[in-house]
Parts: sequence; C-alpha cells; structure tokens
Amino acid sequence: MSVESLPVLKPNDFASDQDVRWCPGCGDYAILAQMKKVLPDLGVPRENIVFISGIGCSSRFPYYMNTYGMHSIHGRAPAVATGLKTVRPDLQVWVITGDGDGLSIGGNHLMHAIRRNMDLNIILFNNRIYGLTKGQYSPTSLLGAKTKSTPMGAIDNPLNPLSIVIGAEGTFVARTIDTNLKHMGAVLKRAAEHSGTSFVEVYQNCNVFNDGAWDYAKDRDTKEDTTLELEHGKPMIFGKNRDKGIRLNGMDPEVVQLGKGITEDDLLFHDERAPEPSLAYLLTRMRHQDGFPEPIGVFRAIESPRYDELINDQIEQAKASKGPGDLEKLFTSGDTWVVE
Amino acid sequence: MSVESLPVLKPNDFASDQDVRWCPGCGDYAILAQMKKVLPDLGVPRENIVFISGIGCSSRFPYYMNTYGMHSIHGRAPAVATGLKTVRPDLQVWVITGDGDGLSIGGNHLMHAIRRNMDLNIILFNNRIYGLTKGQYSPTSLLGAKTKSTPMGAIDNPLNPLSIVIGAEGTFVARTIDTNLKHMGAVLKRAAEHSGTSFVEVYQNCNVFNDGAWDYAKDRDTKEDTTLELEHGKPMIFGKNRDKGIRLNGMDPEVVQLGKGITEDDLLFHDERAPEPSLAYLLTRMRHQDGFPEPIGVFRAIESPRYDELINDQIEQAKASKGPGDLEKLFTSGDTWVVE
Amino acid sequence: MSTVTEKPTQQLEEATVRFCGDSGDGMQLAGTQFTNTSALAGNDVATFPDFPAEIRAPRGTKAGVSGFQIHFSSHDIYTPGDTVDALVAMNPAALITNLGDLRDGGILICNESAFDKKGLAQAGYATSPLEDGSLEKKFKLHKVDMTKLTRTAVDGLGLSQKEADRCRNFFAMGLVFWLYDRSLDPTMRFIEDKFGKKPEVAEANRRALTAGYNYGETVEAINTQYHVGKAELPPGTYRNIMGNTALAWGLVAAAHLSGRRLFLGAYPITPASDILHELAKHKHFDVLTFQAEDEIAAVTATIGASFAGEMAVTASSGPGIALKGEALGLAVMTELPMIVINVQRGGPSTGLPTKTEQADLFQAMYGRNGECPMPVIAAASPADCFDVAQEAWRIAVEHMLPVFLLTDGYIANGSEPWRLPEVASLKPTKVKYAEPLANGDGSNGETFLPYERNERLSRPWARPGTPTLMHRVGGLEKQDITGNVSYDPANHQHMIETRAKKVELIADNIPPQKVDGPESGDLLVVSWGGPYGACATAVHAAQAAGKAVAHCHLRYLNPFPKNLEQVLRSYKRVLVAELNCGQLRSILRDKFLLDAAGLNKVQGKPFQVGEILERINTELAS
Amino acid sequence: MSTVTEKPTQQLEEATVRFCGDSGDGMQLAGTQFTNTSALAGNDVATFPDFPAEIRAPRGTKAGVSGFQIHFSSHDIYTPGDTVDALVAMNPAALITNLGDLRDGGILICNESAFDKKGLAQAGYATSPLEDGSLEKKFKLHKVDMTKLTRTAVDGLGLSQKEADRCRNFFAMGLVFWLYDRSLDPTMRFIEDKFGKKPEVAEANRRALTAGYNYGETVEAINTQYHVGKAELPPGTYRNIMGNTALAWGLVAAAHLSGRRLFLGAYPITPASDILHELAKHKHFDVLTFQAEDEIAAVTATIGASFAGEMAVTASSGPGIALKGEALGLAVMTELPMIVINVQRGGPSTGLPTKTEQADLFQAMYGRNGECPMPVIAAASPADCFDVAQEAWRIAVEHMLPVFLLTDGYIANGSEPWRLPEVASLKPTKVKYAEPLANGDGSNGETFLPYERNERLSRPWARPGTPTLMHRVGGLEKQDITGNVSYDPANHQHMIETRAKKVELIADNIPPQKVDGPESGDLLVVSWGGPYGACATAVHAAQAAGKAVAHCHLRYLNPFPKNLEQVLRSYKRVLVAELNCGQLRSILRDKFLLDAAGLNKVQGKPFQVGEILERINTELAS
Ligand SMILES: Cc1ncc(C[n+]2csc(CCOP(=O)(O)OP(=O)(O)O)c2C)c(N)n1
Ligand SMILES: Cc1ncc(C[n+]2csc(CCOP(=O)(O)OP(=O)(O)O)c2C)c(N)n1
Ligand code: SF4
Ligand code: SF4
Ligand SMILES: [Mg+2]
Ligand SMILES: [Mg+2]
Repeated sequence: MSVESLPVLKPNDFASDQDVRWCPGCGDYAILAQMKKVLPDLGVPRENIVFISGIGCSSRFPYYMNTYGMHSIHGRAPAVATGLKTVRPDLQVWVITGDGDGLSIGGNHLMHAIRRNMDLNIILFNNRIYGLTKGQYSPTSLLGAKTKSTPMGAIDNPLNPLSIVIGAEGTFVARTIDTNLKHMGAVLKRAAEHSGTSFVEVYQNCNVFNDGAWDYAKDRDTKEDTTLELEHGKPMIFGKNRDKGIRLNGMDPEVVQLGKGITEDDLLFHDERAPEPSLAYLLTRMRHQDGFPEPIGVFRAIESPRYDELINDQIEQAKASKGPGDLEKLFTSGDTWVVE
Repeated sequence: MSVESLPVLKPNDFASDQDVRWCPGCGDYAILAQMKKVLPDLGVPRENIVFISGIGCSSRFPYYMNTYGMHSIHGRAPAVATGLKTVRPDLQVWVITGDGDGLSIGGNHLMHAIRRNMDLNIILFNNRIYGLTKGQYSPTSLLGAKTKSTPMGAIDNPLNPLSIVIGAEGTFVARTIDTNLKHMGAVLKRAAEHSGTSFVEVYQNCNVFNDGAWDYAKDRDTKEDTTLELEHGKPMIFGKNRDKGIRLNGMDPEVVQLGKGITEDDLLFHDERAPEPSLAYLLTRMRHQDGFPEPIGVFRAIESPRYDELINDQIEQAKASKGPGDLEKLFTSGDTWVVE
Repeated sequence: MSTVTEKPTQQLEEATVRFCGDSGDGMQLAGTQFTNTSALAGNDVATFPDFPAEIRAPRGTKAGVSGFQIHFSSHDIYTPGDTVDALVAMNPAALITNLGDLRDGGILICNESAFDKKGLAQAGYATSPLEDGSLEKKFKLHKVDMTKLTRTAVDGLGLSQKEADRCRNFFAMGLVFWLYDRSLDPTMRFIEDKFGKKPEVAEANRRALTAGYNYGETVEAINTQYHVGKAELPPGTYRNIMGNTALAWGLVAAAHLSGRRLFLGAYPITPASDILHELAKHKHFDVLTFQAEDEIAAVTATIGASFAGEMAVTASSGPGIALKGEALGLAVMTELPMIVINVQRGGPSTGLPTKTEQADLFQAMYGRNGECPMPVIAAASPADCFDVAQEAWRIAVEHMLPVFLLTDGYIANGSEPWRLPEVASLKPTKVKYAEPLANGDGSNGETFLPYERNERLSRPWARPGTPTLMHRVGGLEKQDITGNVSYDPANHQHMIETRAKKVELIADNIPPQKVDGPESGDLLVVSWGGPYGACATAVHAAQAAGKAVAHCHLRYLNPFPKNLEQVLRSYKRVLVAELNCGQLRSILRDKFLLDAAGLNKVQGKPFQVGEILERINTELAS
Repeated sequence: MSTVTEKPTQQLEEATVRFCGDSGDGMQLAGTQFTNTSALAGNDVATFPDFPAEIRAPRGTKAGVSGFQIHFSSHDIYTPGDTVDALVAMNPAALITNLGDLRDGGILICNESAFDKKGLAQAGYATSPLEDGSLEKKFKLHKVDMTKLTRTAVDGLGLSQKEADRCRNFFAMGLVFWLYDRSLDPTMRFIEDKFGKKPEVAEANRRALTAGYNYGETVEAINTQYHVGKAELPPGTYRNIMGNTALAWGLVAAAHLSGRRLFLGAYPITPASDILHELAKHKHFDVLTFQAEDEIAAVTATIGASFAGEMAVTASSGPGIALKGEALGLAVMTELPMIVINVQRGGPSTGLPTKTEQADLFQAMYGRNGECPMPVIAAASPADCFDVAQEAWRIAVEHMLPVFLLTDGYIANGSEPWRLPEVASLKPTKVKYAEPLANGDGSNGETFLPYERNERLSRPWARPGTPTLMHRVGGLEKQDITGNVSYDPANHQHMIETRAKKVELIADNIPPQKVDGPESGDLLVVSWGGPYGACATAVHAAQAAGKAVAHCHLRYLNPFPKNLEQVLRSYKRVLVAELNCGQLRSILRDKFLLDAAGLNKVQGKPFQVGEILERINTELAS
C-alpha cells in the first residue's frame, strides 16, 4: 500500500469490536472518545500504533482501540513499552495507566521510563482512587480521605504526579481534564508529536468511588478561577474576567490582581522550553488553595536525546566499525586451535 | 537500668564483632567510622537503634554496627523499615542503601518512604556504579559511562537522587562527601535529629570499579570551587577565596563574582525551612558544570506530620472513642441469635 | 412483623434461593439480608455470592450479571446448593445466565418491566421468554412488574425515578421473604442503621420491602408459602460470618490474646482486599493496617514488623503472592514468625480475578528460589477461617517461621453461621521473647546467639529495644547458632536440612488426621480448602446409600499430619478433589508413591455436590 | 618459546592443578591462562573457578581466598577433578582452605614471603606450616619466595613496589608452565593484547612469567617436569569457552539465523551478569541489551519485545527469577515466544551468591500463581549452553510460548574446549509471522483470530505494523480462537487444558531420551544440568569395573521425552543425582510413581566423581 493511497481514517475506525465496560458516567469514556478523535489527525496507520496498559479501570483502554495493544500486569506498562519501543522504534507507543497503576506499584518503572526519554506517550488517568478494586485510597488521594482502606482518613502525604515526573526530568509534562475535550485533544496531540517521553496527567472522575474529586476544576462557575491555562511565551493570567495573574516574588509565586499598577509585564511568563526544569517544578507546586489556580496544559516541552534512538545508533555504529555480525568471525575470535 | 546510669558510649562500642569486608580504600569505611562517631552523641542506647539495608557493598553496613540490624533484600530496605517503625515508633531506624539499591530496584519504595515522612534516616551511598556485582552502570552513572554492561557508553539520563527526593517532597534532604569527615558527621547528626524522613546522599568513592567519580568535589585544590556549603540563612558564597556567589536571575541561578558592585546582599540566601520545595529543587539542579558548584549540606529541613505518629494517633483515637479492643464485644456486634 | 397468612404453608427440610440481576440492582445486599434473616430464624445457611468481573459492565448485559445464592436448612449443611429452588431474575440477562441452575418445577420470579426490547436484545433473546410459554412448562413462573410496583409504593416521598428504582431489590426481598415465611424485622433494623441519616430513602426502602411482602400475601397466583424449620445447632450464640471477616477476626483475636500489636502489610487485590478493609476498622485493638505501594513493600514491611517483635501478617491473592516470592525467602532465612495469606482466585496471570480456584498450592509449596520450605495450612469454610488464623499464628510463633495460610474466593466471600466462641475458651499463643543476658554484650564473654535452637529447632525472638541482644539478620546463608554470615559448605548443608527439619517437626505439634466415615473401606475422598463442604455432603450421601466411603479433609498441607500415610493406605482407592489440575494429588503421589486419582475442575466455580457424588459412584463401580 | 630442559620429563595421562590466593592475587587470570594454554596444547580441559563472596574480603583472610582449578588430560574429561595434583598457594589463608583437596604426594608450591606473622595469624596458623615439617611429610613442598623473586625480575622498570607485586601471579604461572611443560607463547600474546598500552607493565609481566619458568628450569629442588599429551578429540577448530559466553553466543547465533533482532532484558545478578556483559559486546549483530531498573522491568520489557516480533530473552538467577513469577504468568497467558534463563546459585534468599546449586527446578516448574505450565530445559556443560540456547529458541517459536532455560554457577563460570560448529551446519529456526488478511479488518467480515491454533496448538505471531492484524492481548483469561476476554467457565477449563496440552505436545518435537551404557541393568543414574560431567565420569568408571550401570542425562525437564518412563523402568534401581534436596526426583516420583533414590548435596559445590561412584557402589551392593 503506497503512502498516497492511505485512507483517511475516522474516529470510529479506531474503535475495536469490544463493548466498552466502564461504569456509566465514568470520565474514562471522554478520554477514549478524545483519543479516537486525535489519532486520525496524526496520520499514523492503525497498525503502527500500540497501546500498552497495566491493570485498573483505566487500563482496560487498549481493548477498546482498534490498534495493537496489551493489557499487561499491574504497574508494568512502562516497562513493557520500553522493550517494545527499543526493538521497534518505528511504532507509535502509548502507555495508559492510573494513579494506582502508575504511581503506586508502578512508580519506579514510570520514573525510569521518564529518565530514559524513549518516545513513549504516557497518559495517567488520575481519579485519586483505586477504581477497579472498588475504592481504596491511592497515592494521589488527599490527606484525610476516607476510603475502604482508610476508614479514619488517609495519613500519607499524596504524591504530586507532575512533581515526580519533573523530579525525574521529564521532557514533556502536561495536565488536562476529562471534561475539557478541546484542551484534552490539543494536549494529547502535542504529546504524540513530542519526540521523547510525553507524560500527561488527566484529571478523571470516578463517579462511583470518588465522585467530584475534580469538580472545582471542572465546574463552569469556578474553573476559570481554579485553573490556569499555560501557554508558551504568554503571561500567566487567569480568572473569569482574566484579571488575575501569577507573579514571582523571589522564588515564591503569588496571585496578583491585574490593573492597579500591575500589568501583564509584571507577571510570570510561561516558558515550556526552559532548559532547566525549575520553573516547571514550581508550577507543579501550585495547587488549588490560598487562591492559587492549578495550571493545566503543557508545563515543559524540551528536546533531549532518546534512549530508543541512542541504542539503535549504537547498533549502527557497531555495525559501521565492526561490520555486520558474522558468526564465523565471532566463533574464531580469540585463541583457537585445530585438531586434525 | 535507670536512665542516669546509662554508660557513656564510645565509637567502638558501636562496632560489631564482624570483620569489615570492603575493598581496601573504599569510601564506605569513612562513612562507617563517622557513623560510629556520631551515634554516641545522640544518646540513644544501642539496643534502641536498628540499621536496615538492602543489597550492595554499602548494604553490608549493618553487619558492622553493634545495634539491631537487618541486611534485607535488594531495594526493599525502606519498606522493611516502614513496617518496623510503624509498630515500634520508639526505635531509631536507619536505612542504608546504594545508588543501585535505592534508585534502581528500590526507587519506588524510596519515593513512598519519602512521601510518608516516617521518622527514618535514609543514607544513600552514591558511587555511581554497582559495586557488589562488579561494575555495571547505575542510575546515577553519567551519560557515556563505559562499564561492564555499557561497553559503548551509558545512554540513559542519570537520575539526580536529590531531585527525585524533592519531587516526592522530602522533608529533610542533604548531601555530603565520604572524605569530608566533619561535614559528614554534622549532616548525619542533623539527619538523626530531624523528625520525619531524612534523606542524605553521600558521595562515596568505589576505588575498584569507579575510582575518582567525585574527585572534583574532594580534591583539595578544586573542592572549594566545585562545591558550595549550604548554610541556613546565609548567602551562597563559595570559592577558594570565598569571592564567588550564586545569584538568582528570574528562575535561573547564576555564578557571580563578589566585589565589582556585587555584594553579599545580592546573592541567593539559603532557606532550608522554606515551606515550598522549589528553592531546594533548584539547588539540586546545580551540578558541577559551567562554573557552578555543587551544593552540599542541608537543602531542606521542614517539619511535617509523620506517618508513624499519625497511624499511632489513630490507634489512640480509636481506643478513646470505642474503648480498648474487647473480643466479646467484637463477636457480638451486629445481628446474632441464640440457639438453646 | 408477624403476619397471619391465609395461604397454605408447606414445610421444607431445606431450600435454595438465588437472587440475580444487574450489578447495579443490589443483589448482593438482597442475598445478605436473606441470609441473615434465615440464620436468625435458626436455619443452618451457606451462601455463594457470584460477582461479575471487577469492573462494571454496561447495564443489562450478561457480563454485568451479579448473583447471590443462599442455601438454608433445618439440618446441617455445608454448601450453597447445586441447584436452585427459587430464582429471582431482575432482567433478561440475569435470567438467561442463571436459568440453567433452576431445578425443574422451581419457582421463577421475573421483573417483568425489564423484559423490554433493549433488555431482551442485550441478553440475546429474540422473543421474550416471558411471553412464549416456554418457561411455564418447566417452572412456576411469576411475572412481577417490580419497577412499577416499587415506584407506586414509594410515591409521594419526593424521590427521583432513579432513586425509586433503586428500591426494587427491597421489593424483591419482601416478596421472597413472604414466600419463605421470613420476618422483615432484621431487614427493617438494617434499613434504619444504614439509611437512618437519609430518612426518605429509609422510608422508601421500608415501603418497598413491605410492598413486596404484601404482594406475595395478596396475589393469587402465588399460592403457597414455604417454611424451613430451625436447624438443630449446638446451643450458643450465633452470627452469620463471611470468610474474610472471620479471618480478620481470627487475626485480631490471636494478636489480642498474645498481647501483641497486629500489623497487616497489604496491597489491595481481589478477593483479598476485604481483609484489609475489615482490619482497618479495628484500630482500637492495636491493629495497624499498612496499605503498601505494592505487594513487595507489603511483605517486606511485614518482615520488618516481625523483626520488631509484633504479630505481622501479609495478605494477597495469586498474582500478588507471586511478587512476594523473593521476600518470603528472606522470611525463611531470618526465621521470623509471620503469616502469609493467599485468598486464591482464578489464574494464571490476572486470570479470573473474581472467581474461585485452588491452583496456588504449588506456588505456596515451591514458589521460591532455593530450598525454601514453608508450612502451609488451609481453611475449609468461612467460619473455619477464624480458627485457622489463630492456628497459623500458633505455628508461626512456636516454630519461629513464616506460615502460609490458604483460603479462596469461595470461602472468602461465602458465609455461614458461626457459633461465637467463649473468649475464655480461646487459647492464647504465648509469645516469649529472648531475655537480656546477665553479662551481655560480649564484655563478659557472654554473647547473644540468635540462631541457637530449642527442641523444635526454633530460634529466639529478640525484640529490638532489649539490651544485650543486639544482633543482625539477613538473607545470606547464616552460620547456625551464631547467625553470622557463613559460606561454609557443611554449614550450608546443615542449615538447609535444619530449615527443612524445622518444618517437619511441626507434625509433632498438630493433631493427627481424622476421617469422616469408616476407618477403612473402598474409597477415601481427600480434599483441602473450599471443597470441604461439597465433599462432606457428597460423602455423607454416599454413606447414606451404604457405600464404604470416607472423607479426609486436610487442614495441614505442609507438613502433613503424621498418620496421613496410614490413613490413605486404609482404603482401596483414594480420590483427591480439588479446583486445580491435581496439585495436592501430585504432592501425595510424590510423598507416598500412592496412585491417587483426581477429581479436578478449573472453571472459576466451586464443586457441586452432584459432581462429586457422581465421581464417587464411578470410582466405586469401576 | 621452546626450551630444552635438562630435567627428566614424566608422561601423564592427566593432571589437575589449582591456583589459589587472595582475591587480589590474580588467581582467576592465572587459571584462565593455564587453561587456554593447555587447550591450545591439545588437552581436553575442564575448569572450576571458585570465587569468594561477591564483596572483597580484607586481604589475606580466609574469606578472601579465590581459587581456580584446571583438569587437563590426554583423554576425554568431563569434570575439573575431585582432587588436585599440584596446588599453588599464594598465602597462608589460601593454603589452609585448599590443602584438603591436594592428594597425598601432590606438589605444593607456596609463596614463602606471604607466610609472615600477620599472614599466618589471619589464616589461624599458630606456627608456620612451612617450618614445622608437617607438609613435607605428605606432599612435595616447594617454598618459593615469589615476592622477592618477582621484584628482582622487574627491577629497573620503574614500577612501584605495589605494581611489582601485582606481577607475582605471572611468576607463579611461569613456574607451573615449566612444571607441566607448557608453552609461554599464548600468555605472551595475552600480555601484549591486554597491557600493550602500558609497555612497562607488559614488560614486567613478561619478565615475571619468564622468571617463574626459569626458576622451575633452574632450581634443583624441582626435579621433574610433567607432560600431558594431546587428547584425541574429533577433528576441527577448537576454542576454550565458558558457559555464560557459550550461552550468549548461542543466543546470538539463534537470532542471527532467524533473522531477528535479539533483545535481552536483564538486571545484573551473580552469576548471570556475564550474559549481559557478553551480549552487550555484540551490538553489530543487532543485539540490544537493556539493563532494566529491576528484574520485573527486565522480564516485562522482554514480553514487550516479544510482542513486537523480535527474539526476546531475559536472564537472571534465583532471587531475580522469583521477582519475575507474576510476569511469567502474563507471558504464558499471552502465548508469546521468549526465553527465561536462570543461572542458578545457592539459595534460599540471597543465599550463597557465588556458589552453585540446582535448587530452582521447582521454581521453574511451579513458581507462578494458577495453573501456569512452562517448558523447562537445562544445559549440561559450558559448551552445551551454546546448543541449548538455540534449542530453547526453537521450542519457543515452534510452540509459541516462554521457555525456561536452566544453567548454574558451575556451568556458567566453568569452561571446556568447544569445537567450533560450521556455521552452515547450524539449524536456523524459521520465524513465520501471521500474514495480513486479504479482506482484513472486519470491513469484509474477515477478522484476525489471534488465538486460532495449529496442530501444535500454537497461535499466530502477529507483528505490530502488519495491516489488518491489529489485536489486543493481556493477562485476563482469553477466549480461545478470538483472544477476547472471557469469563466463561467452560472456556477457562478449555484454556487451562490447552495451555497444558501445548507444553505436552513439545514431547513430539524433541529427541527420545538416550542413555549412556546398557539399555537395561541394575542401576540407572539420572542427572540434569551441571552434574552431567561428574555422573558421566563416575558411571564410566563403574562400567569399566564391570557394573551394569547406565547414565541418563536429561536436557528436557518439562515435558520429559516420551520414552522416559520406559527408560526408567528398564533398570532395577534409579538414582537421581542433583545439587538440591531431590527436586527432579520428586517430579519423577509424582509422574511415574517410581521409587527413585536421591543423591543430594547442597554445599554450594559441584559433585565430586568419587561421591557418585561411592553411591553407585552402595546402591549396587544393597
Ligand atoms: C499484582 C497486582 N496487585 C494488585 C492488583 C489489584 N489491582 C488491580 S487494579 C488496582 C488499582 C487500580 O487503581 P488505578 O491504577 O488508580 O486505576 P483505576 O481503576 O482507578 O482506573 C489494583 C490494586 C493486581 N491486579 N495485580
Ligand atoms: C533481586 C536481586 N537482584 C539483583 C541482585 C544483585 N545485586 C546485588 S547488589 C546490586 C547492585 C548494587 O549496587 P549499589 O546499590 O549501588 O551498591 P554498591 O555495591 O555500589 O554499594 C545488585 C544488582 C540481588 N542481590 N538481588
Ligand atoms: S469504578 Fe470509577 S474509574 Fe472505574 S469504571 Fe467505574 S467510575 Fe470509572
Ligand atoms: S567494590 Fe567498590 S564500593 Fe564495593 S567495597 Fe570495593 S571499593 Fe567499595
Ligand atoms: Mg485510579
Ligand atoms: Mg553503588
């Protein structure tokens, strides 16, 4: 099949023949729909796309995509994807994970995938709960969260997924929200296009076990005050009337009211391409409290060498310097003797 | 034995009867010696101290301490220590780990220990190599490092232990150097005294498989230019002549020459107690390159609730509200019936 | 509530009822209420809840069907019943997937309103089975428009239609309660407890329940009421208990009686999670539950807690246990007491997470590197979990080693009446820590020897904080007595043998194997774990039919009771019934060179009594 | 170099030499050089390097002793020898720990200068054994002041004393080379290769080597030279090869011949790390080595690479394999081809990391949750690793499943001469991917069926990137043929049976079991893995003594060759020799109800020929 004759695919061409089995009303549906919408735009044939997941409600995702896929085991999707992408850099590889799958049992694989910066797209559905196992707290559940396993409230400080990823020097780090379809679509597209490991946290509602976890960031009435849409090169402005901004005071961000002597130029300008991750880290620290908004969008997007490219480069270099592998040569290397 | 009669212990009282079995010249010896020196000052009886380690050269440490100890399995020391400290908050618990043990196989346990902020003292011996297994690269080995497993050079971006720990919001984060005995002693002491998880990275020389990894930071001639000793509330000054400083330019640190119009007041002042970890994070990013020094000392030291306290508080609360456990009551709770 | 009915009441020895419907229909609740009520009425009961896969399937699909079966009786019973006397189907998908288990002539109650076009299509029915006359031929069919009737009953309470429909299960319960002459009181109390804070919901449920009951009383088509009398149970106070709850309580009791804190290191996994949930409720018993970041952290934290001197337990299911293998080696090497619970589920890999199976026995016996023996015991029934938990702790402490405790999804989620033990009658396991040395710490030559052994070959448990006993343990081979690291070949051989012998010596400290039935004969049915009840029932039936058959149910799988070989050899044939491909059978063959036959099934389901009885008969005939 | 010696030369059939000293003394290098030289001289050779624990012990201590034993011969040999004819001890600690293996009358060469007060104390000698006359009674003792002699030899090259002393092992080599009439040429070449860039070091080593040689030639006390003639080996080109290297090369060859990339997912662990090191050198063969963050990542990345359609391998040792158990369930469920290598070491837990053992057979067979069968094969010797690696790949591809390949520390680090195969004679394993569908992707009704099976029950391997074959796999139970998730009870039973049957069918695709010796008789010695050589030698000896004994060495452990039962039943007795507590024996007993006896040893050491021979004799006598 020649490139020209590639058929133009529609979202539905990416639907597998399996019934989608999430609870009615689950935020996962919106993410699935958006993924199917984004993929045709990328122009990658379905057979060159692979979805790898772990275990969790979110991790059923690959079953619903008409691509290659593996619903692997709990927490290990980044590692499965690493093996796959190492030997087959030609494939577009997505990793679908949850806050439990990706940050609890799978936290280490995630961290190492990030540092290797292979060309993977990791999408973490954060619903601040274990959905599939019916409602235990997760590493992103808030302090005090009462769940099946914490009847008196959770006592471990939650992990901030993006802080962890920036800690491991992620080259593409973003956040979006299940109900914010347009934003999600744009973020997923950029994640796919980024060369290197893309990490996207999606605020996802589990309406059965943790309903409303993200309402503050989704509610029409509040979302413009509780979130800040990051745009590269733009000042950080938010609020229903776009009259609030983020200013830096030493190392501390502060919320300021625009006007009254404060202009856009006083504000912090977003630089997703800053070589050092310190700004991105600082942005991950901004949570919906004390009047701060939570940033959504792309926190960081820089180019950096990729493990999958480098390892294959070494293969080519080795071939160039030693010639392609030759068993005869291999066997006779070093000391041999002949018996006649 | 009454408290008053507690004998004053000497470093040697902390030596077990086992021969120390590291290669001659290994940096581990200095850390061991310093630990034995620090412990008597803390006034904790030997029987109330426990050392837990994983596997690695560094992890043989507990065998050499006349305290309780466990040389557990590869990567799991933070988890072993978590169980121990949860049920026995009265014990002083140290975790000894290496760059492979703590950041490769054990990275996730480390991250979760940090977020729980139990009162553990985690000491990571970073020699940028796998010592015990004889010389493979580790997660802290530099790009391009030629080791047994990377004959053409390592291609994964190294992890920065302190960045990772700050990413997980560590409450006590510090760095010291095996040969800098006084500094190491002070840092270990502060780590022990901190309430919450203390994390200390020790630059440790493996003279057999990665000799000289830290020479730039240890060498008499260079160390004052290549390292920066952090002191709370003090401006960041370094250099043999103490004439260089770190200044903040927006979010970017820069090295400046003191004098010529630049005074101490223009410099960045260290604040280990900053509630937000952004400054500490930024400091972890400073590596020995482009004229920057690497900070040593305490990056961050804040108070925060501890899992070991909180879980035991919940126990007390539960007892207060329900009364102490009573099996009779438990069995008869809910619907019962009598057969006569 | 006590009603006088005009309709005739038929006395039954026993009956089996199954509620089934969509996962959202509240069938588990209905089943639990019926169970408790029957138990309170003095019946012996056994239950089998059958969940769909962990995740919710779309409403109305076959994948989303949830069922709960209750067997209740006026005599001793051990299983939830092979076939069903009365089936309540809340929708077509539930009907089609459950009908096969309804006995000919059984009662079939269908929620008529769910049999609309969409519902029928989702179940794969071309035409409505309620309309084509097919069901009436075989069963006593009652079509009840529960949706409408429930909505009417709760009318005026200001509930949304969705909320109103959520009361349907109470209507269904009410109807079945009438059918089997059950009191509504326990469920009324439950409603008050559970929904007391939402008075309109409580009232709606009460009304739906009553409406269902009255419907049975009133409607002509339902013309007989049934009554199952009290069972003759040993006197005492009873409650109904699920396996996971009983296990949790057994652990609490063991810790409490030992005067130790109880530490549970666990990571959620079906069907073991409820142990974590249950224990988390009992903090006032000094129970510390630690939800770890993964199973490896769970088990290694457990090792840490054991080293600390407390009662330490880890609980998981197959895939999670697989992850613990390496750490269990450390537990064996350090010879520390702890309990490792595997609530088995369908495997391999993620397998069938919500289904039952017994295929992790090999894993418990052999799933570690090196020669790494561990004792293994298994619970036979929900209530037995309470005893087995304490027994595991006794063995762990008295022999200083980690103990595997196996249950399975069937036991864990099933329930049965449990006679409350007298607290005073429970036997505490005494924990004796090593005593500080008089002239300790080497200064006077006396040193603590952490691997010194007693007659059971068990080593001292030295609690950190005890002066003079400072010592180090670890995963490298230990020199016997001193506990120092040792590479000495002879010592390695000695330690390998010692660890094996230590497990073997447990056989001196457990009761001899008993059989149920004649002490010798034509056939011995051997079982372990969940199949206990089905095997007991089948063997009793065969005995009643005059067959020389006995039943040998093993609680102790490693080591075996000392008399086991002799027991096995007392019968012409041995049949091992297990829900796997013959794992216990393999072990018996290896150990005793005994040509035992296997009755095996791996379908995610428990044995039916009939399957076992049939096989007993073929074995005896051949 | 060819020297004419004045001293008499005694012809020997075979000899065994051991170099021992501190870990820092370069004994492994000395041993390797002597081995290569002997092999080049046409001997058959077998070696046994014996490392101390992974970490370096303090210089001069017993814990730090490192040894290397070489058995060389003018006839076929299979083991490094039970006892030693010549022992070189570089210090007192080496002497005291190794002397027990020197045969009466053997040659003992001691580095006199190391027998100072400190050295003697560290070894626990009260007085110097070199001085008290005790050694001379039993052995031909040669005290050589190697330190001084070496320093003199390298004088003038500007080396520090430390550097000079590092050449001592070359002096020792030179002396032993003279003793056994070996050429210095290969070692001279080695020195040039290795130290060429540091000319003064190269020169120093050359001088030390020559000095040692000349010392032998000159010193009167050493009055005989020995010569072991060429062995009659099949004609061909030979090299000496270590097990781990042979394994790595076998993998490279298999991938190359299949035209696939080779992916190794590994995490360093003794004694498997060398496979990673070796493969990392062969990138020009399209070999991609991935040092993962842990063993779980290593195996799951391997699963990913297999799903990607390439040759995928993971390698570890016991504790690492324990961590892979859960993921291997996924490999079994997804029915993807891959190789799982376990280079076994002493267990349980961390155990004895540098010592050999065969105690992970149970783990390979049973160490996963659920019914999770995997084929298991094992290598018999260093060179056999080359063949077994290819065989594992053949089975994996032809049967579409993960294959366990077991070796052990003894094989992995031991070496033997290997006749280079003709590349053209190697049999490529053909990889056939599923073909794209003509009318694929459902649009025309044709859909890809990832779990459709061929006559071997193996499913198609569909390479991502192939149009129309998009499909999803995973760890939940699969519906046969379609590969969709299925909770159907009958399908689960069917799939459990299918996966078991699939492994059983491999028996049709492997050679029947052969025995070495008579086809029936009094005793059959059964072995697997590393004990091959010792068993072969012992059985040959017994046969030579006229005993009706045969040897049955198993490469295929699951499934067994089809004729195995018949083979076993052809002898009056069966003795299973293994370095564990009887794991293969248990499996044979279970499978065949065969009362096999066991010869077992768990000391971190290989069998000695004598141990086996002795047991053969007792078996025959009783
Ligand atoms: C080894 C293992 N441990 C535990 C489980 C049980 N388990 C399945 S999913 C899950 C957590 C799911 O949480 P998350 O990743 O947040 O996904 P969600 O269901 O919320 O989308 C757990 C604990 C498992 N399948 N395997
Ligand atoms: C499960 C497991 N995998 C691998 C190993 C082998 N191993 C032992 S220590 C080690 C790495 C040690 O590196 P590091 O933690 O940096 O310690 P160092 O020796 O450098 O002090 C490895 C891979 C092991 N013992 N257990
Ligand atoms: S349990 Fe929660 S996350 Fe899972 S499918 Fe249901 S709503 Fe979604
Ligand atoms: S190998 Fe390196 S880290 Fe290990 S003991 Fe030797 S010098 Fe120290
Ligand atoms: Mg979640
Ligand atoms: Mg290291």
